[in-house]
Formats: sequence, C-alpha cells, structure tokens
Amino acid sequence: MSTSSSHTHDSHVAHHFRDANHQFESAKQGIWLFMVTEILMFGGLFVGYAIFHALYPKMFAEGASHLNWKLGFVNTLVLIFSSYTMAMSIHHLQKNEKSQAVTKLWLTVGCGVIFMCIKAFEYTGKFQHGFLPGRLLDVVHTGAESANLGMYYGFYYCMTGLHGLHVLIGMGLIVWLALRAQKGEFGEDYFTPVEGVGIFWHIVDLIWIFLFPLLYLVG
Amino acid sequence: MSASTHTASHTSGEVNYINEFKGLKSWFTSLDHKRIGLLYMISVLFFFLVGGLFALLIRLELFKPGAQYLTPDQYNQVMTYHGAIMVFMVIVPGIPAILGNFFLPLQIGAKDVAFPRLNLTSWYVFMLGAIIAICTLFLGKIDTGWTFYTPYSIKTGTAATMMVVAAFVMGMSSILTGLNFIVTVHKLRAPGMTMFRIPLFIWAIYSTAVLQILATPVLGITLLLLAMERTFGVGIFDPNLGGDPVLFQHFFWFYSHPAVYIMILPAMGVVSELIAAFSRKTIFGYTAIAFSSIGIAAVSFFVWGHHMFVSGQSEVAGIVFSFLTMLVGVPTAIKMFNWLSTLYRGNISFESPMLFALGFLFLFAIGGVTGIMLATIATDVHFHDTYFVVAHFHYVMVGGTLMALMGGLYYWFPKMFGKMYNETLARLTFVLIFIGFNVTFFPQFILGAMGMPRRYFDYIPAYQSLNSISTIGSWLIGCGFLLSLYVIVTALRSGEKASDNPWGAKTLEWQTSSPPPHTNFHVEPVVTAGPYEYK
Amino acid sequence: MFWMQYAFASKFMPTAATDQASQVNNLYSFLLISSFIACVILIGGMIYFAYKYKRQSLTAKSAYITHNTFLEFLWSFIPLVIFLVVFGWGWHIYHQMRQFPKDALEVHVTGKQWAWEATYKSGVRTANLVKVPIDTDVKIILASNDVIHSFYVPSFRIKQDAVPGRYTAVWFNANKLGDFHIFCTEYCGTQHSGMIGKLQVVSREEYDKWLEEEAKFSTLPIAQKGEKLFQIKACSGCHSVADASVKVGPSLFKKFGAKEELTSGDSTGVDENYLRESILNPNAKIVKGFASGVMPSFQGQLSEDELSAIIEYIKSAK
Amino acid sequence: MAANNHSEHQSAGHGHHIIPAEIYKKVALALFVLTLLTVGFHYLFHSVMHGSVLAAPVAFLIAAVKASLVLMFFMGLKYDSVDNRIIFALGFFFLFVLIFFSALDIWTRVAVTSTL
Repeated sequence: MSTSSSHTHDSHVAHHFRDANHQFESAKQGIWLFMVTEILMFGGLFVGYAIFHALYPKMFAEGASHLNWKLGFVNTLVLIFSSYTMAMSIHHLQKNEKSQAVTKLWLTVGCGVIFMCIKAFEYTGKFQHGFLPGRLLDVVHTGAESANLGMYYGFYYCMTGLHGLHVLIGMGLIVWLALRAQKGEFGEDYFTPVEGVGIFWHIVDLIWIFLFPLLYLVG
Repeated sequence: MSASTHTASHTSGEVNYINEFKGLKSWFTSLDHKRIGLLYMISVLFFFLVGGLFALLIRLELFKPGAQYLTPDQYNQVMTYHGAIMVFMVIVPGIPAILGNFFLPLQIGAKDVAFPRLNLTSWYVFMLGAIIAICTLFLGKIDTGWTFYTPYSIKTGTAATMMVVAAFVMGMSSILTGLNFIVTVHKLRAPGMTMFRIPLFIWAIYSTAVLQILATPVLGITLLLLAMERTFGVGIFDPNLGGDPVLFQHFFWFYSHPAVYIMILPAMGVVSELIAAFSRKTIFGYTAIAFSSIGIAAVSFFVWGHHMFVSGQSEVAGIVFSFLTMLVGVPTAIKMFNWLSTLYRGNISFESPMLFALGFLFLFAIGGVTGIMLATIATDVHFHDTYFVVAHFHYVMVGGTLMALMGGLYYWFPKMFGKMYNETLARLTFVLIFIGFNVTFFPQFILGAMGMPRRYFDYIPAYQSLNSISTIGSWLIGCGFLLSLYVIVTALRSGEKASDNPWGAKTLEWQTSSPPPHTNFHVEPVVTAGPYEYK
Repeated sequence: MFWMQYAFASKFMPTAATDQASQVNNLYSFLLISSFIACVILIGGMIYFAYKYKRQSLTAKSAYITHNTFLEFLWSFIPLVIFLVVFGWGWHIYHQMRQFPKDALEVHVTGKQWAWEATYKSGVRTANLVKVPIDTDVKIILASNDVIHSFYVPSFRIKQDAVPGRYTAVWFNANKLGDFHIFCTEYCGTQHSGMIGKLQVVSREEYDKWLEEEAKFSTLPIAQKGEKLFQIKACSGCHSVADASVKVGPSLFKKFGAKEELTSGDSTGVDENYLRESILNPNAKIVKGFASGVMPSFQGQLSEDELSAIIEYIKSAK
Repeated sequence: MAANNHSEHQSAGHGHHIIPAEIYKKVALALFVLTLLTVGFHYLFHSVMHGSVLAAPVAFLIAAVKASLVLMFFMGLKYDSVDNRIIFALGFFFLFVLIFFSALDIWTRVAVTSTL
C-alpha cells in the first residue's frame, strides 16, 4: 500500500496511528460523527417546532411578530462572515501562512462576540417586556392573544439558548486554538484541532441559517 | 484466525497492562482501553448490584397481595430506580463499555481505540451522570418509572428534573463511546483485517455504536425539553397548555426502541463468539449474521410506535408500526438459525461460557416468539403494559443480555486477568441463574395473559400464587449472581495462571499474551484469514 | 384437536366476554402453537445438536460449513411469511376494534388520580363502576383529569389510554353477564394499583331499572348525596370515614368539631370553612404527619350544592 | 467503509485538498445574497401579500440551499471521503424518519368528540 512513510511518527501522532494522515482522517471522521449527533439533537427541536407550528400557525405568527428580524438578520450575516474567516484560517494553515491564520481565528472570535452581544441585547429586551418561556410569560404585559404563546417562547429560548451555548463553547475553543496558533503549533503538517473546531463552528452557523427564517420571519 | 503474530510462549512475570503502571492514580488517568474497560466493569457491576437489590425489593413486596414492607410511594420509587439503574447504568453501557472497550481493539488488531482520551472522558462523564442519578436517592427521589411519561413526570413532586439531567449526561457518555468505536472499526483495523474478517462481536458492537450515535441525541433533546417543561412550563408535552403528551412518547421511543437493540445486539455478538469457539467450528453464515446486525440496527428506527399501540396513536400509525415490527423478526430469526447450524456437526464442549451461550439461545427463543405476540397489534392491545410485557423484555434483556455478559466475562476472564476461575462453581452459577430466571419470569407471562398490569404495588388475590413463585425465583437469581461475584473475586485473588489461549479460539485477542501488554500485541498482527477458521 | 390448544390458551386468560375477545383468543392460540413449534425446533434442535456433537476429543475435526444459501433463504422467507400472516390477522381484528358502531350506547369515563368516573347521558354518575346492558354496542369515551391512565378490561381484551387534553374511545359488545375488572394500565402515581373499577354486564331490564334509580339520586337527603359524591369523587380512596384508620390522607371519622395539629405548628378547629378550604385548596393547611401536594384540588369540579353535601356527610361521620 | 482499510491513504495522501480562497469568497458572497433573498421574500409575503402559504416552504428552501453551501465548501464535504458523506447523510435521514412517523400519527388521528 502507498502508506507515506515520509513522516512516520512525529510528536503529534499517538502510538496507535500509523502516521499523521491516518490520525487526521480518524479525527475528522470522529468530528463528523459528532456533528451527526448535533444535527439530530437540534433536529429533535426542529421536529417539535414543525409539528406545533403546523398545529398552531396563528400562535407562532404572533410569537414571531414580537421578534426583531433585523437583529436576526444582522446576526446571520455575522455568523456567515465568521464561518468564512474560520474556513480561511484553515486555508492559511494549509499554505503555512501562520500569522494570517491567527488573524482569521481572532476575527472569528470577534464575530462570535458580536453575535453574543446582539443576542444578549435581544434577550434583555424580551425579558423586560415579559416575553419569557412557558408559564413565566407575562400575559398582561405582552398583551398575548394566543393562550399558549409561552410555547413559542419556549421553543425560541430553547433553540436560541442551546445554539448560543454552542457559540460560546465554539468561541472558547477558537480562543484556545488562536493561542496555540500564536505559539506556532499549527502549520501545514498539523492542524487537526483547527479543522475539527472549524467543522463544529460551521455546524453552529448552519443551524442558525435555519433558525433565523423559522423563528424570526415565518413564525 | 491464522495471523502471523509471534507465538512465543510468555513466561510469568512479564510486563502487562495490569502491572506496568502502579497506584490508583495510574488507573484513574489511564488512557489504555483495557484499563478503561475494567473501570467500566467495576462501576457497572456495582450498579448492577444496586439495581438488583431494588429488583429483590420489588419481588419481596409482591410476594403477597397488600402492603408488605413498603408504602405505595416507596414501591413506585423502588420500581423506578430498578428500571432506571438497570437501563441507563447497567445494560446500555454493559457489554459495549466493558467487553467492547476491552476487546474491540484486541479483536481487530489495534493498539487502542481511536480516541483514548475521549474514551477515558466518556467514563468520567458516565460516572458523573451515575452520581447525579444516585444523588436523587437522597434529594427527593423519583417515582416516574424509567420512561418519564408526561404529564405525570411534569406533575410529580419528586426529583425528576435531576434524574432527567443524569440520564442526559449518561447519554452523552454513550454517544462518545459509540463515536469512538465507529472510528476505531473504520480506521484502526490491522493490515489484512478487512471488514469481512472482523469477528461477529465487532459487527455487533459496530451496529450498536451506530445506534448510539443516531438515537441518543434525540433522547438528549427530549429530556432537555422535559426539564424545560418542569422548570418553565413551556407546554410542548403538557396537554393543559396545548401540548401533546403522546408526542413525548414518540420522541422518547425514537431513542428507547433502538436502545433495546443497543442492549441486545452486543449480547448477540458475544454469543456468536462463544458458539464458534466452543463448537470449534467456523460460524455458519458469517455474512448473514453480520448483515443481520446492521439490518436490526437499521430497522429498529422504524418500529418505535409498537410501544404506543394503545396510547392514543392513530390506527394508521399503529398498523404501519406493527408491520415494520414484524420485519425486525426476520434478521433475528436468521441469527437464531445460524447459531443453531453452527452447532451442527461441531465439536462442542460445555465450559461455563458455552452454558451461558446455550442458555441465551433458550431464553432468547422464548423472548423472541413472545415478541411476535406483542408485535401483533390485536394481541398487543391485551398484553400491553401487563406482566406479559415485563416477562418478555426480561427474557430478552436479562435472559439475553445478562446471560451473554456473564458468558462473555467467563470466556474472556483468563485473557483479561491472566487467571482461571473455579469452573465447577462457575457452572453452578449458570444453573442457579438459569433456573432462577425461568422460575421468576415464566409465571409473569401467565400473569400478563391473565391481565395483571405492570408497575402494580398491589394486586387482586387471583394473582397471588404465580407472584409468590416469581418471588422465590428472584432469590435463586440473587444467589446465582452472588456466587458469580464470589467466583470472580476468588479467581482474582488466587486463580490459577491461565494460558494465552485456554479455549483454543481463533480470534486475534487469543494470539497475544494473557493479560495482554499495554500495546496489546508484541508484534503488529497481519491478518490473512477470517475469524473462525477451525479447519 | 384445535379445541385443545384453544383451551390451553384461554386457560390462562380471563373469560372472553365479547366476540372480539374470542377472536383475539383465536389469534393468540395460533401464535402460541406456532411459537411452541418454533421453540421446539430451536431449543430442541439446540439440545439435540449439543448432545449429538458433544466433544469426544479436542483434536476431533468439526465440519467446515460456511453457509448454505438455500437454507438461509428458507429460514428467512418462511418466518417472514408467518409474520406477515400474523400481522394481517392482527390488523383485521384491530381494525374492528377501531371501527366504532353507530348508535352505540355512549358512556363517558374519566380517569383521575385514582378512580374511574363514569357519566351516562341521563346525567347519572358513578365511580369505579360501569354498568352496561348485555348484547349492546357500548362506546366508552375516555378522558383524563390529570395524567395518562389506561382503561383496561382483561375479559374484553380491550385497552385504551385516557390522555388528558383530548378524547379517546373504545367499544365492546358484551355477550356474558357478570362483573369484570377494569384496571389502569398506565402508571399514574401512588394509588395506580388501587385504581380498579368494576364493569358490570347486566340484562337490559336490570340496566334500565338501575339507571332510573340512580336518576333519583338528586332527590336524596343531603348527607346521603354527600356520601355518594364521596365515592364518586374518589375521596374514599384516601380518607376513611367509618373509623379512624389512616389511608393516604387523614381519617375523617369524628373529625368535625375536633382540633387538628398542622405541619406549620398551629392548630385549627375543624369547621365548615376549614373543610371547604381543604377540599378546594388542599395544600393551604396540612395536617401534621401528612405530605403536602398529595391531594388534588377540587376547585371547579364541585358545584356549591355538591360541596355542601360532602361537608354535610363529613359532619355526619360520628 | 472501505473494503480495504489502507485505501483511505491513497485518496487523501499527505497533501490535504486545499480549497482555493476564491471559492470561499464566492460562497460567503452567495450566502449573503441568499440571506438578503430570504428577507426579500419575507417582505413580499408578509407586507405585500399579507401572508402566503408559500412563506414557510420558500424560507426553508433557501435555508436548505444555504446550508448545503456551508456543508459542501466551508465544511469541505464536497472534497471529503465517501464515508464521511454517508455518515452525515444518515443524520438527516433519521431526522426525517422521526418527523415522518410523528407527523403520520398526529395527522391520521381520528378525532373522538364528547357527546355530552
């Protein structure tokens, strides 16, 4: 077999792998499998959303009408841009352009910060006006017409909250990557963690791509 | 498996995975899949003991009608803990995490699983979940049954939220294990170990891992929504707020039906190994058994509605699910007949692992045919949620999985620890467990046919005699397991030294020393033939 | 010979008191027999092979048989055919269970923690008792007050969950007189196993007479009406009245006018207002030694008249 | 899965496939445009037509297109091994199974109504 024996065991390769590439491919498959579980977990929420959206279209429309789609729109653009910078950082690493890669990683973190700030701003607004999930929803204050509007906000907080948690975890991971990249630990020979976190970050983006129209626009 | 590994004899005092590093810390930080397998073994067997005690309590209370030792609320808690502990902490992690962890890399000729650090993490995550679950015992208890059906689980004042979080955390551990195993099977097979040369145990573990990956996340989100429901009353599963409690059952069984195959598939894998090894005969229909594992895994996702035939699910859905459930019967039947054919013209010996394997066939045959009775929609209407169901799934889960786990432990014990146990006592454990099991659970089929509902603290006098027999049987099972604990402990302390391949089996793990060295093989094996070449 | 197996199957099952139940029995008998044959083949084959091919010497050669396509086809195909036949048969019977006859006698049955409450069209209400005439189509419309319950009559081989928030239904046509058990088969909390009702099949005349007598209930003296309600609302499941024994909640025997120690440390006199509060808002004051949150609120479930009747009945428990 | 576990090496080799920066730029641009399109359609359906049954399907369709762009290029699935593509597709397939059967039940229930 054409096993490349040029770099059999460098420091990053664990003893049970044949070589760096073997390890990279394995790690990547692991990440993909993990992404499947993410898809199915968020998917469960989407299935619930779809079913109740079909059962209570008016209530969902009412819920969505209280959300500010402009904030969601800006956040969509921010996340897409961050996905782009994340992809580019790997691109730079593959070409061994280490400092550019570091810049792109920090840019990604920056986008994450912006996203979370907008989210926080949005949440505070909702809290103040009494748009809380389930039985906490302030019916009088919000002037809710549908009796179970709390369900919409249940979905809203569950989906965006879980997504936000993923953004935060992703940001933490990218900061860790950026610090390691600054020390020059990644390059064309070894960038497995960046690739893995990258895929994770894109899935976070991908989920938001569905969340934005479903929660803010269609409702 | 005629592998060209070195077969030099190993003298005692050789360095192996057990004695290479010393001290507790070396165990709790070990990345070695074998040591992690043992960590799982100790914890799972401990939880099994706890879950078993709860089971004995249940049977004790049901010895006679009326209140005996427990109040109804206590009984409901005991019943819930028995279910939750046995499902989430014993049977689901059982064979994959103990035997799978230990033997998956060995059987495919790898030095470790793909992600050793993740492997250790998954044990810690599992323990975290288990500890949270155990904590509920002291912080409010739980009485929902392991199924957490809404709206009861929303309304009950017990620590359901905490238990749900525990199940969520243990689910995460299950996902990580599954992920690890899939990549290991895909990427770390030894040279020459093609997918159709891996042992059938690996096919079973592999199919299980696929289920763990695909089904468990939905359980996660379901439990999360349930926790939300309890905390905020979002109304997704609460009928008072426009939600649908039956939808919860759909979500729950989307995981929990595949989960019963997470529990049984690895057992089937173990049995394939045992039957081939003790018949000294190549397995009949390797490909059919391998594909039936994958087939069962795939079809198991399409049948969950058979838990809901009378739940208020529509007639159409009920019929579709009944039809699809029948289809699962086919690969299961294939497996049974293939094992039987493997015995044909074999060279069969009856050491304790083989006894457990044959016991498995016996119990699984009964578990299987009663499964068809439950899949048939008209008869299920009568049997649903009665003791018939209880008996059926104990025949499959306990009679199947626990028999296979015990058989597997006895089979691989010499490899894991390099020591032999007392064979006579081991056979006695089989006799006790097998007889005790049938005495406990066969009467429950009849009780179910008579109409005794499950999760009953008390029952009408007509059911008494069978219940008493069942309770007596449970003591026999208890003695059997206590005896096996004794067999294992004495073997660990003063067992005779085992040879590298006491059974003369052909799979790769028997080609290395007992116990294996830290890196599993002294020389990387090169595989040139299938796993059961007894020519 | 079929009847013998039939007897074998039905021996363990409660009397089949409807046509459908007999049909289910037939299917079950078929399943039992074919299962028995399957087990004989599998287990018998296993024991036979184990005996016949017992190891004589370690070196003895075993046969080298990897597979046999024809056999494998057979034992996949034959079970499949059997399974499909069984499925079709099951479907046929189940379809009848779900086809509700027109003009059936409708009885509303509501599951609540922990009793079955039946309401007839004439307004007659009973607790843990469903009385129906023989040879009549009866449709039970199920609802639930709190959590999921499941209405199960073993003798009729019918079962249906009562799901809160919607109606579900079952129907039957009983062809045998007698009393049959109603069990709850969906776990519903503390008294799940005590939620046993009686399904009484009586002659048409007896049914009509009973219905008429029940209708007179509204003219009963107030304390007797309270006694009835005490049963219907399943108060009697948790509170004893005839003596001081404690069930789930405190006994009400000789309680009126007495003093109660509360968990809060205070004590209160038992008067009409205390009883009223304890029925409508049970968690407001908890008697010492009992847990909070056990008793459901009856707010909105009792009219003022009914409430007075129950209180009158408790007052009479001396 | 590969019948021969060494074959992964041949396809991947040492040099990972480097996706040109130009493609990333184009994909990002396309995603921006599609996001605008989503909002545009929302305006059309909501403010001009005052609600339409098409609103949800169209929004979902655009989101699906965007998601596949992210999957194929940013996540590099287009250039990845067959294994990984199958793995990821399985996730969506079983999600579909979940919604299909849940919906099948809910929309084929025959309503029973109270007659009191």
